[in-house]
Amino acid sequence: MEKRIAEEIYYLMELGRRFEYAAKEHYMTGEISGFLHLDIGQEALSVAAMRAFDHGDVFTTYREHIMAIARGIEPKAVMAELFGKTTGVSGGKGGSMHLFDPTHFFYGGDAIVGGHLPNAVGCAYARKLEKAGHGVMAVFGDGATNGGAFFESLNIASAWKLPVLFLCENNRYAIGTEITRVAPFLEQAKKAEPYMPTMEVDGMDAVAVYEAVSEARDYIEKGHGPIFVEAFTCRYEGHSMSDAGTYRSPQEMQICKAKDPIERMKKYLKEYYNMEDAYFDEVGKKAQAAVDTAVEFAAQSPEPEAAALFEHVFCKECSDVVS
Amino acid sequence: MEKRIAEEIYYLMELGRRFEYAAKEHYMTGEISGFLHLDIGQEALSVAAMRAFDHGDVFTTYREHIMAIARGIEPKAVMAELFGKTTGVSGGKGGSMHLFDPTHFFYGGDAIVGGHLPNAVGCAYARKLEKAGHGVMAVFGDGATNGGAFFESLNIASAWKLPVLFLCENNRYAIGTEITRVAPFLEQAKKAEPYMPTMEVDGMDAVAVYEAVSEARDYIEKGHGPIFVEAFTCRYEGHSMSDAGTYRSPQEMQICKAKDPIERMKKYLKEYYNMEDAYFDEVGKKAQAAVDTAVEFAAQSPEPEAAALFEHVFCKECSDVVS
Amino acid sequence: MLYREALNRAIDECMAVDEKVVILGEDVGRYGGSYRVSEGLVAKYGEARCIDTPIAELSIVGNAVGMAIGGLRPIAEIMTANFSLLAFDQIINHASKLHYMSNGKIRLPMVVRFPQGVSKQLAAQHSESYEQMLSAVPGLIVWAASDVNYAYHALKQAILMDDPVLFIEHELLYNKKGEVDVDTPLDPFKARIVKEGKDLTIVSYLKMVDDVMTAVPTIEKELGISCEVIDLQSLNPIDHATLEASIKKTGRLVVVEEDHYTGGYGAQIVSFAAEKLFYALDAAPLRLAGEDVPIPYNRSLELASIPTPEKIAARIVEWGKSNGL
Amino acid sequence: MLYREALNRAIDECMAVDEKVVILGEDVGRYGGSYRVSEGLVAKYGEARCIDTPIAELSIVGNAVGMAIGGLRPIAEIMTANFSLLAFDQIINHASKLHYMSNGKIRLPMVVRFPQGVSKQLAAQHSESYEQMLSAVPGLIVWAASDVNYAYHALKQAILMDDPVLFIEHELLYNKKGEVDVDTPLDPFKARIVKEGKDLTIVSYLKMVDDVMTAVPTIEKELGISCEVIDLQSLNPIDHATLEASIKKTGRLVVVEEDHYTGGYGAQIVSFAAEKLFYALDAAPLRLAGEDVPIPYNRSLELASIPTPEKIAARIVEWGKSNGL
Ligand SMILES: Cc1ncc(C[n+]2csc(CCOP(=O)(O)OP(=O)(O)O)c2C)c(N)n1
Ligand SMILES: Cc1ncc(C[n+]2csc(CCOP(=O)(O)OP(=O)(O)O)c2C)c(N)n1
Ligand SMILES: [Mg+2]
Ligand SMILES: [Mg+2]
Repeated sequence: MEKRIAEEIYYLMELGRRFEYAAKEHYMTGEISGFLHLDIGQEALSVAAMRAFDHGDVFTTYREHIMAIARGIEPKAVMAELFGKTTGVSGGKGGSMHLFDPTHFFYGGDAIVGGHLPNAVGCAYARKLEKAGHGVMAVFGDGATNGGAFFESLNIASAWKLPVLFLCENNRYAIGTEITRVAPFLEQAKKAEPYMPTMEVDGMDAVAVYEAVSEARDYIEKGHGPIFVEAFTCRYEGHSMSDAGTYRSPQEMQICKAKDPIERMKKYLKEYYNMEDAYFDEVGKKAQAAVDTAVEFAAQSPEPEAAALFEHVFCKECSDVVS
Repeated sequence: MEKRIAEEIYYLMELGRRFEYAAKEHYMTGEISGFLHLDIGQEALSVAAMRAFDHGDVFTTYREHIMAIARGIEPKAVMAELFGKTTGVSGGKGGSMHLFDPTHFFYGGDAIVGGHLPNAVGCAYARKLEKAGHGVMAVFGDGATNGGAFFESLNIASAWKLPVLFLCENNRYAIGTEITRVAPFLEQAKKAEPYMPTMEVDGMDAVAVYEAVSEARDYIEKGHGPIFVEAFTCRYEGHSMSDAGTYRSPQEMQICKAKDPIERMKKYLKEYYNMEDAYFDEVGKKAQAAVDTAVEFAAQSPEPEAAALFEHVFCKECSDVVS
Repeated sequence: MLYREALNRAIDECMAVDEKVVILGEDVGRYGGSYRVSEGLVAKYGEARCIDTPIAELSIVGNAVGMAIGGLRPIAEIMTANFSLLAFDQIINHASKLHYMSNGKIRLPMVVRFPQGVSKQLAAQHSESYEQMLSAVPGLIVWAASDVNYAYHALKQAILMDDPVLFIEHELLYNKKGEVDVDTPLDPFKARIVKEGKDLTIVSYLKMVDDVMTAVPTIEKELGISCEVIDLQSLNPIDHATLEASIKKTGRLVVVEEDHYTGGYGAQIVSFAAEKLFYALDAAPLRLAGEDVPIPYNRSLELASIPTPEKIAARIVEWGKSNGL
Repeated sequence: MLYREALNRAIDECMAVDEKVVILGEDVGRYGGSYRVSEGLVAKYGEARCIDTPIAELSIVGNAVGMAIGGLRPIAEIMTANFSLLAFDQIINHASKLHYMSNGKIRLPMVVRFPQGVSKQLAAQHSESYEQMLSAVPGLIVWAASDVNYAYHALKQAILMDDPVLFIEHELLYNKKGEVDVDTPLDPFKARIVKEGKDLTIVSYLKMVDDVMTAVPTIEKELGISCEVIDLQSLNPIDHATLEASIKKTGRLVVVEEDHYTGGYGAQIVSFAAEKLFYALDAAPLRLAGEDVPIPYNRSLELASIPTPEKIAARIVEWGKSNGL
């Protein structure tokens, strides 16, 4: 991997993790509320996939803070959204689970498990029709792979050869339910086999994720139809702030944390590019500063005005068109 | 195939086809209305599958007259239902698409494409829990294999090793849409491959269907989990009475009618059991007589009383339990 | 022009001028639509813009949402209202909310069309009406076309708008004849006064408007009154101004709808009148609706389950007599 | 006992005596349910009867229908009302209609439970209320538990009944404390008079009952009146008798609900009163409901989108003053 990209990814992972810890902290203080789904442990996947899929459209789930940031949305706009402020990327109306920014082609933050997949497929249809030359990445968890929306999407994308990159973040759990208890096997890519080529990748390894997603992106851009990438990963925290996560044993967590994606990336940078401790300290500081700025920005930002409640139920221009 | 069974199947096919033609005739006169989906051309499949699956529960679609009869429901109770009479198997309230008879473990007649599949899976769960020793057959068309309900059902039946026999009647068309235009391939069994063993059978050949379904039934009864049987077949008529079926060419229809299942079964009986023309004439007459009786019964039967409108919205006993 | 031809023309004209407009649904392409609404369009605009979908209603609407995000202007057809239940997640959790949740950043210029209601003996899984459910969804515009002219103009505007519109048709109206005044656009958010009158306001929509109009001569004769008949057209938002003016004039209100009585759409209209126009009402309002039963197959039971011109006339006359008319 | 404990106890008692009773849903087994309603049951009854399902709401309800056909008495849990939209086909096209379409031959002894409503900043896809939609479905019984005692008794009866029951809970009620009188069964089809009064009938249900009760002292003081507060409990069928008696007594009606105003459930109640009790009403009825907007994340906006005790009190006082109270 190019040094520039490796550095960028490392920075974003550091930023992402610190961002999540900051979010957690401010959830405890009550400044953030609702369901907060932290992405800690999954940074390699979230960051590297977004950097590899650097053009095209992206549809994600509710566990998307880091993806949004890696996509280029400013951390302060994300943090402000978590704080419910006007300056938030969704004006404080969406919250943690609903980060949207069409200027970054990020239609993230769907909180209906699997619900964004048909949307991603439809968007890919639009891209194919306009011969855009790029496609759509749909990111979803292992929990989404048992729902009707997922299968309909595989089938349609395949039947019509649409440029969709299905990226499954398999962290083995949907809240407290282990995937193998509700599906016949662990590897969800098997479900896609009748429809499209599949790839498996170690989701704790940013370099591997970057390469796999880049390759998959090339594939869909060439017009071959959809492709499926499954990345195995691990969330360190509970499902959301309201989940203690007791269904996973300490041993299991230990094994999983031993593969820490940030440590791994550090190692890579050390081995391939001889980066030194000072560099990592620097990056850490820079990332922390960005997070601190984001938090401060969020805290200082104004609450929405009361009138905001009624804004954007319908779009203004509509009435113009009609009358 | 045993002679007794071959004869039974032949008789039911003759009966079925004549029943359908009678239904068509009485649709034209207005005595039958609504959507009427004829099963002509598919008799081998409908009859032999039902005879092979001679115990256990069956869930079907709206194209189910012949299946209901082959299951043991009296032709007159089916015809009376088409006529909307009280003596109909659903009291005239369900009509052609909704034939139900729990005494024959026939929960047929669902008119939501794929909608009965989760019901079949749930019923199979009940059977497994009670260690019934038998399972459930779910019959559906190729059109159902693109919908979420279908996939969720494959996944759940497989994850929990439920005794479900998925029987796909692949007649290649969902109304006017050819399956290969909306799915990546013709053989829908491919979709089941990640989940369970699959079998393919010539649906125009009653003997082959009988054998395949018998084998599949044994498989689920042994507790191995679900199995998928795909039978290729052909409907001679339009999708329903309101479809002229112009999307299929005369050549296509000719090829398909050349495989006529009744002729084929006749041939089988001639070759293996030396049946003579007189026998077939006899059977034809008997079948026709049964159909005529059914029509007469239906025509003579009373219309439901006005009060029937409000009956069975809720079951009577419910109020007893509560108050 | 027939109702279905008016719909066809609206779509056709939009497709002709804007290549972003696409239609999708089961059999909408080569087959021309189960009720022939999209007949001929595939020949003009090709299969890439007249998209035959698999039987997957969740995806039909979900794909339309994604197409709209991607810059297209999709018109999704659901074959029958009952199947739209499979797409409720996409209609409600997605189409109706994304504009709001994104603070206006995402726009969904899309239309979902379906026919509903009792046709002839299609039984419980093919005969229902869901305006009562879908008009309770903020962010979704709901229009119901009873009339050929409205069908043309409103569908066209729905396609031009940047908000999701649910466009409700009725199975028995597709072959209805009527004039279309192509040159006089109308405001689809407005109710239509089908007939002016001074003693009684009858509010209805979709197919029931015709049944009401059939019943009106009897009602007027038997009660010796004149009825004002209002076709709501826009079920959400509701044109309260038109309702208010009429009710204030007549002092009496009847709402006629085909969906089930309990929780039916008309409850909102009567409740509006009771809340906001109580002192203008000279008598208790009346709601005529379908019975609270799944729709039965048998023809007499089926007809007994919904309002018919005869029943509408009889019930209103009876009510009128005991309410000072 | 806590509300969630009452629900747990109802299920537990039924599972103990009848091995046909099973529960299914996401995380209902090992995890004990997201709101801990099924805590401890898997240890007692095993995983085969406490079934952790995949995230597939259509199948959760669809499987429950099939289980009921197969002789079990399933209790299906949907994690949050919004996800139930994915199961609307199975709830409406299947669960509510099979008994009728089969002329009574198929029975569906099943319960579908879900929590709904605004909790705290869960945003538009996790905060809605769907009683207005699901109470419009013939063949489906809909009960809403505001009260710990009702939660216990009604859920138990729902499990014992042979009809499909939709059992609605509220996210903010699970930790509500209350007494359960185990020995005195109640009729879950009946409304509950939470507080007697003579000047004004306030009808509500689910969590809003508590908010109304919080508001009542202010209302009574400011207007110098006494309020009768009715908790509907059975949303379909509706206990019209209790409503009628109260409205005839007080002559005034306010309905308070959390769902959106337009097409909200309360419209049916007001419309009932207007149609059937018009001459008993001394003033225009009033509906207080959520605003017609998707629920926003920001806390102040969120609270502004639904009735709160303060707003209930203020609006009713204002209304009372201008309506002769
Ligand atoms: C349709 C639907 N059902 C249930 C839920 C509740 N829910 C939220 S997240 C979740 C688990 C999802 O797991 P997975 O897809 O593996 O993603 P992860 O949380 O592991 O990232 C569930 C059940 C939901 N949001 N949407
Ligand atoms: C969910 C749903 N969508 C659409 C329809 C309308 N419809 C009825 S039958 C049918 C085609 C089904 O084709 P297939 O499953 O292949 O069965 P076949 O008619 O060929 O026996 C369609 C689209 C329906 N009944 N249900
Ligand atoms: Mg997961
Ligand atoms: Mg077919």
